Parts: sequence; structure tokens; C-alpha cells
Amino acid sequence: MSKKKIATVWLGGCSGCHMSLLDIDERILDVAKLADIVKCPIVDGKELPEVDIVLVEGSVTSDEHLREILHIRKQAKALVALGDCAVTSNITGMRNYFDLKEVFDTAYVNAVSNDKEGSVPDHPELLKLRDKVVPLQEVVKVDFVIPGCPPDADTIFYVLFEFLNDRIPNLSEVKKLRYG
Amino acid sequence: MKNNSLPTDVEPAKTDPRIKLITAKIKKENYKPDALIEILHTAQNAYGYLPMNVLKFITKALHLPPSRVYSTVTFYHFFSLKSKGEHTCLVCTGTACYVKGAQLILNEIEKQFSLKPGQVSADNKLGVSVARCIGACGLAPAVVLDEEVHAKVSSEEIVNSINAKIAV
Amino acid sequence: MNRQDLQTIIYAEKAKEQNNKYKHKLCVCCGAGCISSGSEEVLKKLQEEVVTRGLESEVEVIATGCMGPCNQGPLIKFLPEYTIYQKVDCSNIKDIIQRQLIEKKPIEDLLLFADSRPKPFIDAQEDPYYKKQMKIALKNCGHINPERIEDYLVHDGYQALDKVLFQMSPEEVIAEIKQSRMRGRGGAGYPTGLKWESVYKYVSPQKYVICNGDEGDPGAFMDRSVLEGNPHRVLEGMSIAAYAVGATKGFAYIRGEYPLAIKRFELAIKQAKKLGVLGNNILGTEFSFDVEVRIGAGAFVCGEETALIASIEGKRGTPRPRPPFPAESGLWGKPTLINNVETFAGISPIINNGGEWYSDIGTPKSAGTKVFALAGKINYSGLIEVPMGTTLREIVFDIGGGIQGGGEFKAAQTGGPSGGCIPAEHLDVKMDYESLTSLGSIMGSGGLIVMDQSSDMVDVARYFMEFCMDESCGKCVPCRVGTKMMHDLLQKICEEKGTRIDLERLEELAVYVRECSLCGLGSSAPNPLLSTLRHFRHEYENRILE
Amino acid sequence: MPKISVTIDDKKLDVDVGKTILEVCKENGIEILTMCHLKGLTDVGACRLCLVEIEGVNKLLSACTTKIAANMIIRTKTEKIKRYQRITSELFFAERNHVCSVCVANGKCDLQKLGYKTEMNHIRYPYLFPECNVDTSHPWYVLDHNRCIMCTRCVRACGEVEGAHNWNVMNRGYQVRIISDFDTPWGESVTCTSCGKCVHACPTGAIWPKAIVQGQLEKKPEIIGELVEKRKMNL
Repeated sequence: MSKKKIATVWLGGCSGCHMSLLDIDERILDVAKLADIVKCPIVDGKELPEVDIVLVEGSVTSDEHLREILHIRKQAKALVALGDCAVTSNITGMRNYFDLKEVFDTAYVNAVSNDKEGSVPDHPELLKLRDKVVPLQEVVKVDFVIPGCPPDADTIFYVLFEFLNDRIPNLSEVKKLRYG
Repeated sequence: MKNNSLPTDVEPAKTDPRIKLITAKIKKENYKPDALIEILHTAQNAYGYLPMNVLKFITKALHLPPSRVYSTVTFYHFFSLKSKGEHTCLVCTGTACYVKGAQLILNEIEKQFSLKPGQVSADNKLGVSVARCIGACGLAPAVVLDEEVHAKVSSEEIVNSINAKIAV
Repeated sequence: MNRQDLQTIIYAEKAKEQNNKYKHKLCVCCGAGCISSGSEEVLKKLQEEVVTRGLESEVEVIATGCMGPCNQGPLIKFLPEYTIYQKVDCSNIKDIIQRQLIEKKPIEDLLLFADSRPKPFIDAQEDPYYKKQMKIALKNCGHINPERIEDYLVHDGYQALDKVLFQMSPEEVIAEIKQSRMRGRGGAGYPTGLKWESVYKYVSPQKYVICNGDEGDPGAFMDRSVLEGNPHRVLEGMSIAAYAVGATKGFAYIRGEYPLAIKRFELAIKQAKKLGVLGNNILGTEFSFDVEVRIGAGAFVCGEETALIASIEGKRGTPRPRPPFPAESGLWGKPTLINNVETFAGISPIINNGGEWYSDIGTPKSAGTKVFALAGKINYSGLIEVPMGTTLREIVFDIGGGIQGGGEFKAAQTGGPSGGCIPAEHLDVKMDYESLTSLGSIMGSGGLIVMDQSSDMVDVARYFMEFCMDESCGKCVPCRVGTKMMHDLLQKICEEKGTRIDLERLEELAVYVRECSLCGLGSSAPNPLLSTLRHFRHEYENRILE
Repeated sequence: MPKISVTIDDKKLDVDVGKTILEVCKENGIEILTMCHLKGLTDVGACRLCLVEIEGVNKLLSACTTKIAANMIIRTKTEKIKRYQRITSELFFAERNHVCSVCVANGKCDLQKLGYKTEMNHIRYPYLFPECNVDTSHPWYVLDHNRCIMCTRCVRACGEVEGAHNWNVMNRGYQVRIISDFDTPWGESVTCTSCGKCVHACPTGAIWPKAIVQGQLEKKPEIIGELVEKRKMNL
């Protein structure tokens, strides 16, 4: 059996889910036996090749994220939403109660730390934020979700290991369903 | 209470004829708490809306918990906690009126007076609201301008009538 | 007043009517529709004109309730000729009086439907509009002055109450109603007799009768017209019900949007009390019954019986789960009978003519007649009453005069926001409870909105969902959040931003809200959506992003 | 007490008359999901989680408000009911702003537990993201509308048990909100006795005491029922 290819991606999130992923510790060797990690924020790799499984952390907050997730969907056989931000928009979604302009003004114009010239940065190289933050399933088909903020390492390992052994994981059955 | 200084907290004058009207109604209903809605109707008719101090007056008179009165007032569309304006324009958006262009009338009113349903102009001259059905479906679209039903109206006609009203 | 006194008055009034010095009766429609078109002015001018011409000894001018075709108003009717003039305004009053009463040559151009019929009928009863109708609940609406109890007495008013009080036991009254096979006209169609019987069976020192006049469906104004046109009929029905179930106190809950109906009903109560047909010891018997008016404050959900009860108790109008039904525990926890205005209006004819007479009208499962409020893209909108089982085609084309502007019939929405759409291929459906339900719609209270090809069915579904969302009381989750979600999804589809997944979610939610909601408002809220999905699915599909 | 026989989930049971289906199920160890029910308070049947199928009845009935009757055949865990319970749970989450990761009730929340029990791994419906206030005006307690599910347990605990009637519900439809007095800040309430019953009655992180940090919330909703029982005994 040829080795599977795994990738992990970091969209609008705090990278906590990736930290949790690192917490699988030595079990990474079990994963490595079955798969190659071809792209990950923590390893090098600029392009996303076609992969079997991709774990996506974070929600879709900008146009760039949208472009990226659509590309990911094309390249991946199984797309796994990793963590509450990817599943429910979680903390990143907390700006959705306000107008985007209000959010910018609060951060760049009215914040106490700003001097009088505080203004909203505007540069073509910068990300264009979307009006509302949405979880992954609002824009692409998601094959599996791992909620949790962050999901614990055991859960992440369980899901990866099941997928790598061509089994469909079930979080409820193993009592690993958790939010927050 | 903290904000006793606010004008809404000033007790309504006992000599106000409208308060007398409400007091009479409360007496007629025997101070029964279940007559709350009837009494609110009387107050709403007398004031055109339900000022907070009047609400507090009723609450006290009926010995009801404030939250009970406030929850009832906010449940029913008839009761308003804000002044509706000197002149009121009520656009019926019942099905028959909707099918016959009530939305166009609302759009035109918004264009001409910059008022959306539920809003009152800055000078308090005009208030715009919508009704779910005034039961004049044969006359669709219908608009009620200060109690007067304007039947089968066009948006221009109603704008003209409003202008005539608020010009006075 | 006792029984003899009432009979004396009735005889006197009837004698007055028979020895009537008047040759003509001129009825001016003062239903809410015609008043908005200016009929009160017309009434005044007509009275003046009659006096000016010295005809006051020959012509009696009276204000009546609704005559039916509201969009042709103001309407005036000459009796006994039954000649109806439409769109009367102050400028043509002189001519009408001159030609109709002096020259005896009616002005054909001004007759009812003159602008749409090749030749209008001088006797309007010959017109298919009236010919296809059968008036029971609306009988006398449009002939009598609703503000005079004497007018009602002349037309067998309070005879049914007299009959039940002196000749029938409560059990017999209930048996008669059961035999009539009448079903509640409020929408659900529960057999009226069974409802009465269940209230009757509960033993309690205090029971209540409530008349549900909180007609909230947009596009429905049957109850309004009955209350405005013949309030005593409803009052009599309530009294008979109270006698049958053993209640002594009644409430009429009338929408705040109907000030005229409230005014006339309150007047009717006053007159009835004065005459002794309401109040303590009615007609000298042991039976006492008093009625109070409660004014609705603008909440559609208060049409639901448990919410209506909460509202009469002066609370937020939120429904509570049934069972227990109001028959067992209703107003202030006491056994309570709640019927619709139109149901009560149908009671006295049943008592007068017998249950069998009523059960012979209509279809085997749905007896009697039903009042419909025709509106939308139809030529003659207004109020009609037809036997159950009349086809939709007859209603729209024979009575309603077809589609406005010669357009094409696309669908009819029955039952308002709780009902559904009936597409053109089902134009021959018989209008009765079962047939409408089988098409995914409901009879409802009787609103009937006709739509032509310009109507966008997805938008219609969105419109009704918005209504239900705004009117949801917010107590239970399926209705509170479900209607909002469905509305947002429909909005998305209307804006052509929806996907196939959205449509799937929408359908799943619709079934969920229907099955899980606490009350009838919630469980029927998805009906317009489900029925348009059933009959006009392609209109949704066309807007879906692939 | 006279007994009647009923069948619940294919189990034949002899039960006391006059009880609700929910009470009978609890006594017999049959789990029924609830949110708005709290022992000691009047049941309102608002959360629709306890809906059960009863043979011969064409609609689902709420177990908390329906009295058990002889020969009822009740099913509490059919596929349909489970599906509906999951949707209800999703709608709860989508309605307000439930961000578990930053919520004081995280890990101690009945709504979270409901999600696990209904196997809700994500929410299929778009979040509504309503604007909600947090009322911190009371010296000891906080009311956070973001976490409120409108179960009205606080309203009933305050009205029925404490008798203060500080809480009620304003507006209608999806705009309903819990209010104190005339929608005045809780700290300025003239009716609140600061008894704390609402805090214990609240199943989520909507009402909580200020003196705690995240994850340390300990609520004892059962004290409401115990209190009511004790009062009955004293009478």
C-alpha cells in the first residue's frame, strides 16, 4: 500500500489547533509510517499538491482564505475542519455582530494605543477582510469535523489514525465530541 | 432608581385629563390585573403612545410587577413606547395590498421622506408604519393617513396627500 | 323583559314592516370597504336628495353592512327591485334618484358590473355573482341596519334563542348542532357539536364562551363583515352556545384594527341587554348570560385559542401546549368554549331550520356554506358565501369575474399564512376541508388571494414566512428560530444566492417546524413554503446556484 | 395510589396516575432530553426537546406537559425524534452567540451537554449573530444575553419560587429578550432580591456569579426543586 499524503492548513485561527496537533507527541511517528506530511505551517512546502487528507484550522475571514479553501477543496480527497473556528467560526466570528467598518475603526482609529493619526491601513498587499466570517462548511463541502478549542491531541490523533486506516471516525461513539 | 432625573420618570400630573381618563378606566375595571390590556388601550389612545411615566403609573395602580407590564406592552404591535409623529401614514402590507404594489408605495415614501416603516421624522411631523392587514382587501393597495383610508392609491397620490398634511 | 314582551315587540315591528308606507328601501352599504370609498358621504347626500324631492314618505334610506363586491363601492341597493348601483359618488346621486325612482328606467351604465358585463342585470340577483352564492352566515348583511336591533328582530332575530330557551334542553341543542355536521369556521374545521359537547360534559360552577374575532390572516375580512353587518346574529349564536354548554359569561375578542366592528358589537350588546335577550334572566328564564368585548392589541398568534385566552387574561398572548384543551381548562382554568365569529353566525339558522337542513347543504364531509374573502388579481374582490364543495373555478371565474386585466390564473392562496397555494391544474378542486388539505393547503378562515402569471411564487412564500416570523410569539424554539432561518434561506434564494444545499436545509427545516412547534401558528407556518415547493418547484430550481 | 399500565420504548410499566410522561420516564430510568424543564417550576413545553411519539396521536407531544394515560404506547428515541432533537440543538446554537471557548460555563453547560447528546458535531444553519448586551450592573451577578436560550427558567424561578417577578420576557419572535423590570439594568431593579435562584436555574452561561473564572462555574439547579419540596413539607 502506497503512503498517503497529508497536509494541514492554517486559515483564520490562532494556531492553537496546530499546537494541539504537535501535542500528539511521539505518535507522530505512527502517522509518519502511514503518511507523508506534504504541507504544513510548521514544515516547509509552498504548494499544495493533491492530497488524501487535509486538516484545515480556522475560518474563512478574507478573500485570500476563500481562494485558498476553494483550491484546497480541489486538491484534497478528504477535507477535515479542525477546531471550533473552522467548524463554527468561534472567536473569529465574534466580529460578525458588528459592521466591518466599526471593527476596523475600533482596532486602528479609536483604540487607546493609537496616536491621533491612527488610520485604517490600506495597501494592495494586505488581505481584504470579508464582511462576515464564515465557517468552512458555508463555502465548501467538508468531509469531517473535529470541534474543540482546541481539540485535544488524542482526538486529532484518533481521527487521523482512523482515516489513514480507511475507517470513518465517530467522535460521539468514542466520547470525543467537545466544543470550547 | 438611579435615573430619577430623567423626564420620563416624572410622575404624570394628576390633573392631566388623560391621566384622569386612565384612572377612570382603572376604577371601572375594578383594579383587576387582567384588565391590563384594556387599560393600555385607553392610555395608548389618549397619548398616541405609551410614555414611560404613564406606564409606571399604571403599573403602580394595578399593583403589577414592572416586568409583567413591560413584557405585555412589548408583545403587542398596537402598543408603542415611542411617539408616532403628528401625522401618521400607515401602509397596509396585507397580501392583497402586497400583490398590488404596497412595496412600491413604501419605496416611494422612503425616497421622498427618508423614512422607513417604524420611523418618525426628525421634526416629529410624520411617522410611517405598516399594518399586516387592515381588512380593506377589496381596495388594495390601501394607505391610512391620519385615520382616513386612502383606497387604490398610487405612490404619487399618497406622497402628494402626505405633503398636503405636513405642510399645514 | 319576558318572552311575551319580546313577541309583542316583534309583532309590532313586523306589522310596521308590513304596513310599510315606504314603497322602496334604499340600502347604502356602510361596510368598512364602502366607507373608505366614501359611502357615508353618499348616504348623507341620498337622504338629502330624498327629502329635497319630497320622497321621504315613499323611500326609506338605511345604512347596511357589507353587500359583497367591495372594490366596486360605494354600493347602493334599491329594494324590492334589487337594483344595485356601483361606484356611486355624490355627482350622480341626483340622476340615479331621478331615473330609478321617478322615471323607473335604471341607468344601465352605473349598475353593478356595468363596466365588465356585456349587459348588466337590473335585478342583481340574476347576476352570476349572486346567483352562485348562498347566504347563511351573511344573510341579512346588506339588507338590515346593523345598528338597530329591531331590524334584526323583523328578520327572525332572537327567535332561535327563544326556541332553545323554551323548547329545548341543552342536550337537544347540542344534538341539533351535531346533526347539522357544522365544522368550526376558524380554520381547523373541528366539528362544532363535539366541541360544545365536551365543554358541556365538564362540571364546573363557572364556564365561559369566547367568540374569536381576532381575524389576523392578511387578506381575510369575513369576521369583520359579519360583525359589522349583523352583530346581533353573532351575539345570539353566543347566547345559544352559552345555554347549551352551561356558561354564564362570554367574551368577544375583536381585533383592534376593526374599530367599526367593535363599535357595532358593543352597541348590539347594549341593545340586547335593554331588550332582555342578554344579561340576567334572559326572557324571564333562569338563564343568565353576559358578554364583554375584549379588544385585540395586534398579535396574529392570539387567533390561537390558548394564546387568545392568555390575552383575555391580560398577559402576553403566548400559547401553551394542549392537552389540556380549553374545553377542560381554559379561561382562568375554567371550561371554555371558543368558536369563530362565522361559526356563531351560523348557529341561529341551524336552530331555526333544523340540523338536517344544514347538513344537506355542501358536501358529505363539509356541511353548510363558507364565506370567502376574494382578493388579489381578481375582477370582483370582496366577500362571498358559497355552499361547501363549490369549485375554485366557479369562485374565481363565475363569481369573481375572472382575472384582472384579462391575465392568466396562476394560483390561489387559501388559508393565508397558514395555508397553501392551489395551482391552475387544480382549478376544479371542490372547496371543502378535505380536498384543500389533500392539495397541501387548508380552508383556514376563508381568505382567498388570487394570483396571476406576474406573481413570483418564491417571493410569495418569502412574504408569508416573513409574516410568520414577525408574528411568532417566541416561546418555542422551532417557531422562533425556525421561521427566522427559513425566512433568511428564502430571502437568499429570492436573491438568487441560494444553493442546492440551502434548498435541502429549507425543506428539512420546514418539516421540522411543522412537526415540532408548540402551537398551530408554528406548525402551519411552513405550509405556504411546502405547497409552493410542491406545485411550483421549478421556480425554486431556476434560482438555485449550481 | 391507583396504577395504570403503559408501554414506553417497548418496556411495559405499571405507573401512578396523574403524573406527566416525563416524570414517569425519569422514575424508570428512561432518559429524556430537556432544557426548559426544571423540577419545582411549572412546565411550559417551550424547548420541544422532550417530544415523544404516542401511538394513535398524530402529532408529537411534549413529555413534560402531557399527563400519562392508561395503555399509552410511547416512543422516546425514534430516528425521527433524534433527528429533530439535533435540529433543535443546532437552532439553539445558531440563534445567539454561543462561543464555548470563551464562555464561563464551558464544560459545565447544559447546552453543551445537549450538543454532545444529540451528536451535533457542527451547525448546518447559518448563525444569526444578533447584537446582544451583557448586563453587569448587578453587584454580584451578570446577565449575558449572548448565551441565553430563552428557556425562561429564571423567569419562573423568580416569579414562582422567590415571588419577586424581577424577570420577564419582552418583544416576540426571534427578538425576545429576558428583561428585568422595565428593561432596566439589573442592578437598578426595584424587585430583585438578589436571592440568586435565577443563577442556579439558568442552564447555560447566561446568568452567572461574578466571583468565578472560566470553567469554575458550579450551578445547583436542583436546589429549586428541593426548596419547593421543603416548603410543601412545612405546610
